[in-house]
Amino acid sequence: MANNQQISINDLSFTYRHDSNAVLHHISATAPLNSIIGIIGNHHAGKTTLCRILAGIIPNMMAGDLSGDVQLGPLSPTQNWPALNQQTGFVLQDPASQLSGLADTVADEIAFDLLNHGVANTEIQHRVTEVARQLQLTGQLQRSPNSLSGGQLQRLAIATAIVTKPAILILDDPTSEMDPQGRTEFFNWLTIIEKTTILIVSNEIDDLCEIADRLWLLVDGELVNQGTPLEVINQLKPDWQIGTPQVYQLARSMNWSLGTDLFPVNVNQLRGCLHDRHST
Amino acid sequence: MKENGIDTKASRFNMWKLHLSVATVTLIPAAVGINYVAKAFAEGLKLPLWLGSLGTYLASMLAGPTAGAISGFINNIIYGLTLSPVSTVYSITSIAIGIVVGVLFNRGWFSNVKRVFVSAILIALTSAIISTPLNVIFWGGQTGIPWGDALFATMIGNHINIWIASFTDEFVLDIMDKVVVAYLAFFIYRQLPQRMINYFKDNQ
Amino acid sequence: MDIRDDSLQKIARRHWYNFVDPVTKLLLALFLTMLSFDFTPLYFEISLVLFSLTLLLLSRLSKATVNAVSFCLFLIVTMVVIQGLFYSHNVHPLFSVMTITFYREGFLYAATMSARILIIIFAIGFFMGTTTVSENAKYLESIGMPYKLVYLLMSVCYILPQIQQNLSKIQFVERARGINPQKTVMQKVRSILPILIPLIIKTFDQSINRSITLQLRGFDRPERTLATPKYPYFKAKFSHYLLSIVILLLIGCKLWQIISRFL
Amino acid sequence: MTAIQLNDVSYHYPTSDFKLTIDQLTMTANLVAIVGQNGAGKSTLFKLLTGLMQPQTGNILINHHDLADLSPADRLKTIGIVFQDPSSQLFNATVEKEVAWSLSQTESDAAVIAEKVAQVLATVGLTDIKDKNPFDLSMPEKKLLSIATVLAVDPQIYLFDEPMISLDWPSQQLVTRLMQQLAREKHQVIAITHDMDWLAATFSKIAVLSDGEIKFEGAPAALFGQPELVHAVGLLPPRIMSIVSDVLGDSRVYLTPADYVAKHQTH
Repeated sequence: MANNQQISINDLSFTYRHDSNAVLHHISATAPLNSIIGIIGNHHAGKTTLCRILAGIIPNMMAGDLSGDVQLGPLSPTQNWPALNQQTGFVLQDPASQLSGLADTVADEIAFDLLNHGVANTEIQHRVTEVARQLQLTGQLQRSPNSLSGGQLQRLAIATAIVTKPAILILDDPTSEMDPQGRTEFFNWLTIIEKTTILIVSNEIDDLCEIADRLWLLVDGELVNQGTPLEVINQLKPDWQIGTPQVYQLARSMNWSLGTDLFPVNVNQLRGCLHDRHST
Repeated sequence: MKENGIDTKASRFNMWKLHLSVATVTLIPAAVGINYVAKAFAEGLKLPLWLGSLGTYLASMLAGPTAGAISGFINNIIYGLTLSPVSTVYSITSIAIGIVVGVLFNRGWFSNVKRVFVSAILIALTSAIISTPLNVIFWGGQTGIPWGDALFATMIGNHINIWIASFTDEFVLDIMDKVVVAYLAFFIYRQLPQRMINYFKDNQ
Repeated sequence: MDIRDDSLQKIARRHWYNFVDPVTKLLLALFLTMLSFDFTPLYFEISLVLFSLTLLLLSRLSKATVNAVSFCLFLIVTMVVIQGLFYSHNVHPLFSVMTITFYREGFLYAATMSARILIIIFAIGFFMGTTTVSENAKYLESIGMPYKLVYLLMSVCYILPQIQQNLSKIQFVERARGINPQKTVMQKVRSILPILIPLIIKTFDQSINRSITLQLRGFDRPERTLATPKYPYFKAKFSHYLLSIVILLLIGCKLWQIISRFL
Repeated sequence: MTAIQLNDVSYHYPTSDFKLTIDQLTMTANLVAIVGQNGAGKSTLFKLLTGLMQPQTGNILINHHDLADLSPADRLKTIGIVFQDPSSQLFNATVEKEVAWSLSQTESDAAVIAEKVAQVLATVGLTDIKDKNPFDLSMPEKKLLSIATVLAVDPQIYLFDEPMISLDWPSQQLVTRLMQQLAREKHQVIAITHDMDWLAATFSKIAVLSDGEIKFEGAPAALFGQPELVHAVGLLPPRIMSIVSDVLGDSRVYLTPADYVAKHQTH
């Protein structure tokens, strides 16, 4: 079963110790490494809990009743957390609270992980500059983290997560406080990261459909569907109460289908679909 | 070079190795921050209270007496360095308060309204017993709170022993503050979500 | 070039006090305090006050020190009044105002204590005015203090602004809900919990998240690159040993004074 | 009909160069959105509208009465505020008590309070969890609870700061319906938002702030019909417009997919 080239979750269930109800029920899912996986669902779906298990926060820092198995390529958060943690970047929902709490400047904050890993000083300089450029924080490098806006803080949190060049990046709703431009740029930027498996929780269904290779759809702690965005969105059931991307709404109302009742979910698919209709 | 650095670090500072979990290490600065802000808040409202040990109480309740003691200690160090240098010496009092709250809490003396009152008196006694010698050494027995000091002046004006006068001055002020803080801590703790209490308990 | 160092501080001229390391400054404060406890003649105390004041004036007089002095001034005045009137060893009258007599012994006793307090304030003011939080943190780490402990001591200075921001936000929000703390004592007391409960839960939630991310970010790993001190310091180790030994001697001396009183 | 009128209002912070200046702004439409980039002055305007912060010059009139003259109790009955972060306001032991507490600031009859609390909890769909600790709720539930605390008081004017943030899809639908319902009941509803799709689909009037000044006032279709202006104030058009112009080369104004469909099925 174990395949070093993919992410696999096998019959995963979890109940927090302070809660009598299970948050995740027998979840099984797979996805290839180095892909972008969007995790969608409403509140109480278990998205944050799933992220915590993938990052090893559960069971290493939060207790509860965990069963089943998780494998991220060759690593497992439940069996070999320190090794996994070396190669994982994680962004929590509340960006302000994931600052180290001991940094004068944004530059120091980004350097924190590298210092912890014993990276040489010249390399630190280089990487901090590079990451700040990618996330448009160059102008803020000398400012105190406490002076940043919500969106800038989220970008800083992401910078600290990717500065170590992790093989796995887990992002729990990273764009909620960004403005539309920031959000668009962020999702575009995700697609250019290479050799990294990205698991991202987000309510931005339009953006996810543009960039994700796969979607995992959670409803009340159960994984009710997984597949490409095209498959998952076209197979939505009304009682799951999931929003649909505007491309899909438009195509469906205009009856621009990709054949056999499949409607496009992102701009590229829509363009292809209209191109095909035009040429036939 | 780096290996060398780690070696010397290990050999020279073994005595500083305290077994504190990362959760406790982040709880303590938060508790100190709460002390600081609560005190400023009480001053802003012009309340005749300090509230400056609320965070220490909560740290003790959430993560045990050691966490409370360290919170109290660091609180007075920071306070002493930034605002009032002499209050550094009262760090001994704060350490004791942290320990007493932690022990009382673990023994169930914060479980209902009546028991909290008993706890508050014990805490105030502890605080006064330890603060009195410090008051005598640094201020000739005063506390710096006008009406407490008026009491003190009246007592030694009537030739009552300086130790008794100073203790009375301190205790009268302590009992009010410690009772209020104990009840605040009791109500706030009851309101904390269970996941929070569990997190600090699991990660001690 | 060095993007992680405050470029402004880089440019700024280095002052003489930057050659003294933070630990030496703290030990110096302790040393002066102990001296004032061991040797009580008023002239000696006054010269110590002047010495520490000179240190302060030659470096930077911060607003915090001025505040601390003004805060203590009230206490010093009441101390002089109370001890001058009621000190148990009062014998020789100093002067009288109407029927109230001030005594020499009590006055001297209060003056000695006031001098000590000023020495402590000035010496600590010197330490605080001439070091920054990050200089202290870096220095402590560079001399081998475990990072966890450095974090414990220093992070509150960085977290505090965050908590204060949260406090003012919460106060605004609760005011919008109708909490009006301006009037009676009862209203004030009733406004405490609605402000403190959200503040404390938020603060603790942030420390839970911080503890999670610190662990994910490799906090306190053995391979951590030790910080390098901000400035090259002058004979740091030597000063530490010298001052520590002298302080221990002074403490021993004081203890002996106290014990011999009972013998 | 409630009318809000701002005359020659200005506000600047002592610690920064930023200055908010509004010569004239009248809000009589029922659903008004305030938009603009970070630092454009949205939050400052919002704080002035709460009445908890006074402008340095000028005045804000509500039905011709100066906002600054309202007593605290009248202010509560006039303006209700839903903040972006609901956890800053919660402090009661249960969801039910949280709502009751808000209402008890303006209402003393226990029976009235109990009835009203039950009613608004049902409106926001929190009846089943009324005995839970507010801090045990999920983020969308907390936000709905904070909305319920304002609904219970039933003020004339509702201010929403970024209401869509941290809501999931069903609760976004619920809150949007609620806001529309309030507007139909002749309440003035004002929201700060940066969600252009939601804005285009929901609001009848927009005020655009940039550098502390009002740069546009009018209907969404009018705003998005001026691409240079939209760009100059740092906004983006609704997603449907970029999809349609991207794929079909059609750069006309569309507010929602349904809007496009409506305009294209008529011919």
